[in-house]
Amino acid sequence: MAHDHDHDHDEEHTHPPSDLELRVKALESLLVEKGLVDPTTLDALIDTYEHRVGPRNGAQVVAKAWVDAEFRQWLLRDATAAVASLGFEGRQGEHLKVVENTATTHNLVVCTLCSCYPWTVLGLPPSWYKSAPYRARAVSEPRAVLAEFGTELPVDTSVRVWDSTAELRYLVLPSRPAGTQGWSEDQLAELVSRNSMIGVEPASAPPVESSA
Amino acid sequence: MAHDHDHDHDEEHTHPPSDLELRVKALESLLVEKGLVDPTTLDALIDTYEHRVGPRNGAQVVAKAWVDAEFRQWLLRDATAAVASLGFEGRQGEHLKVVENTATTHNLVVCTLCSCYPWTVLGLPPSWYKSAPYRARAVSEPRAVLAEFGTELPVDTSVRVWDSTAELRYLVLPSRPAGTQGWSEDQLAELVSRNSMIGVEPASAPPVESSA
Amino acid sequence: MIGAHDLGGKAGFSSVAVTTESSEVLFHNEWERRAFALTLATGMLGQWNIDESRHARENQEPNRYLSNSYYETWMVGLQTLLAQKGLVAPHEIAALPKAETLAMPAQAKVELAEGLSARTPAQAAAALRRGGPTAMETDAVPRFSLGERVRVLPMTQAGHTRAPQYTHGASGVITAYNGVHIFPDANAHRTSGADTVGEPLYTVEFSSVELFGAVSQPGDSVFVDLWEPYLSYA
Amino acid sequence: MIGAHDLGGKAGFSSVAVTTESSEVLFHNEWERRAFALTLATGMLGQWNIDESRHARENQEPNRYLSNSYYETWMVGLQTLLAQKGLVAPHEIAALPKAETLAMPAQAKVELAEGLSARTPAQAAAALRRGGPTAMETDAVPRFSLGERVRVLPMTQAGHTRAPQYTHGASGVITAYNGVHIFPDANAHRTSGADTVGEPLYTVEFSSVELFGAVSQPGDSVFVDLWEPYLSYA
Repeated sequence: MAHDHDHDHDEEHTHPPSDLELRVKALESLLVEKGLVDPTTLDALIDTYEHRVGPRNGAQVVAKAWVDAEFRQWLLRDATAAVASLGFEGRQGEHLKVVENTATTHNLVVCTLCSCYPWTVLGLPPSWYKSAPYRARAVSEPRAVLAEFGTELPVDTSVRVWDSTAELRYLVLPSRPAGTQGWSEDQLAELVSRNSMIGVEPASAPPVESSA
Repeated sequence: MAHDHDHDHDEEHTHPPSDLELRVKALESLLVEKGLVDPTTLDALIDTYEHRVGPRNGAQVVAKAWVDAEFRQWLLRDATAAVASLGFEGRQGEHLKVVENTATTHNLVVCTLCSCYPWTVLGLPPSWYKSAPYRARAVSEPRAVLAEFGTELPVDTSVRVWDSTAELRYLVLPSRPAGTQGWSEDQLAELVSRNSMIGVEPASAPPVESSA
Repeated sequence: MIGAHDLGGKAGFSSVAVTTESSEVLFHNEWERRAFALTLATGMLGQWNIDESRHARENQEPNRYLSNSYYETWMVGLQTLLAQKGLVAPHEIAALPKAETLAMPAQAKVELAEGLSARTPAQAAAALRRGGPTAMETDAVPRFSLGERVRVLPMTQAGHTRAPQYTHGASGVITAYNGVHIFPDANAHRTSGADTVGEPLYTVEFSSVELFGAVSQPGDSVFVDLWEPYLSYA
Repeated sequence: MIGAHDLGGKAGFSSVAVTTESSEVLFHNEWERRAFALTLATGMLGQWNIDESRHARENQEPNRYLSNSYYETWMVGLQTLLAQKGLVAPHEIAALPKAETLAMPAQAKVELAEGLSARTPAQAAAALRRGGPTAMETDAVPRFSLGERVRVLPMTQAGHTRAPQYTHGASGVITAYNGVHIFPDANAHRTSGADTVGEPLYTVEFSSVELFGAVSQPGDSVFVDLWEPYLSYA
């Protein structure tokens, strides 16, 4: 009651105090001055993760697994190699594991200790993935967390939560939506949301077509 | 860096925001108005624990145990009854245990989960006893905590930490200081600090007498 | 529940702000005195027990629990209980100056129990003297014996509990049997009219080295009071 | 160390602030972009490893860890490492606008390693593509077998660890052996020149009911990647 508790911990700051901005700028200047950091490298790193590496990579992987049984087997056996064959590899994807949803199991990924996440296929994690509520509750009450995403599982579906405590990085292979027979990989990839590859949602249903 | 982190968590607020003061006053008024609380009772409760019940009670118990072997045995066997015989009983002293320091063991009391403390013999706990650093560290690094109180134990003395997780309340019986032969209970009680009965310090040494 | 209150063995804290008996005050401000007394006085109305009271204080967002000063947390607990037990209506709490958000049950409404009234100073003094013993007279036979090695169940309970997390899964030796005491895990979540549940209460000695590793000195130990449902054979 | 970062199963948190892919931004402010990139770019200088980096973020006072936003904690970690490794002098950190207190070793002094210089964009891209695999080639024989039941040691480590506290003392079944990986508990506290320590890494399946009790549904489970030194035979 004495303190200002309106600081929202689930979302990151949208209005950071200017002293924080100033401090980061000053630190950057200091490191540039020392020759330890090249500002154009910073720009390139930001561009990479803001515009180039993101969940569309993972969606391609998932769509291919849906149409190509051999690739799917490879993915489940050695995800790092299978994913590298599509050109996605490197930092925070050195040791990939793909876990597959089935008729009776649903997978959910979390990092309770920090924010480990498969960057090569999903890019940087969303704020909620890094938040204390998700990290605390995903292991102890995954069904309540799923419900907050609008995902209600049948009682006979068991939930498998994967806590990324080591350098293995987990990607969920969601179930292929019904009514997508004959779709191309590109069409299918459109149905694969980032949230479905973390496991908090299923892949999207195809849009309802108006009958001709 | 963005927030005001100068809030001191080890000590309680010395300058509370006035809204907190106002709120407590308003709550008291509301409860008085409803007939649930009598302000003179509040005054009496404060007076009791600010002026009447405190560590001088425990010091009497300890001093008596130092001079009266039978009382000491009773105290170690059934502290609740032995302490009640001196007139100290009731709230937060319903189930007392006394743990005795010896030549080879040193006892330390903490409540890691809240702030349980033997009120009947020690009154209300000091701020540091209720603080997160003490509660966190007393169990995992008791010797480092003792050193912060200036207490260095011999290596061959083992430390016994008592975590007050139930309604048992622990009082440490410190060792009687050397050089106090023939002292009265009242004289001895002067050497028994509150901290010595929590176990963070030994009982005080007698003042050095100038030789005649 | 394992909340921020479960502090034993947690890392990252600073040194202890040491004070001696003579250099300190019990209350730093008048509001702390009143908060303390209000908590005791309303507790004497008998509308909640000590485990409900503890749970109301502990069940805060962790960052708030760690930021609040001691008596602020008492006030959070008191307001929660007053609302939960229907002694104060949510709108009355909300109307207090600078109201903070409390987890108040929507169904709370004021229906003061028949004859519920403020305790007088004399009644309060008698209540203090009486205290609230938790030992229960039963003919329960304790499952574990003195000297027996037991293991604390590693389970993280959803509700109130008094098994600190640093003991979860650890094994220790029973050094005392303290009789049957009211079981907090049940007592904190009593439904009206339910019988009080008692369970055998033991004191268990753990090797500090087993709990905290090589930073501890061999021979040092930690004693924890634990109820029978927390324990299994080692 | 069990700090405030060890959040699994902790109680008192609110609901998840759900967002979909299209409704969010990765960085809320320009300073978050720069903090992110500064962390990556300085990490590529090779002066610290990922476990040292995690430890520098986690080793904060718990209330600060829980109050900081995500990239604030990254900045705390970065500044700590820059000072610890002597890339920046304490007085230079202190001179930054609105300096906050960091746990900076007093002995930190700037002695830039020979030839240490900023990575170019091309070098950075190559470093990202290379990543930092932690698997090690060894002929170590894993102690536990697939399907074997193991128990996580209940010990609270003083240093960095990746055994989350909710698994302490719990028993589970080995479902995968992932080879030998760099052991974080050793790697976070490397002294210069020490060999990298690897340990067998397993994936262990725990019954959710065993971990969290009756709030969990039978059949649900939690999989955790755990190194051999965390485990014993059940």
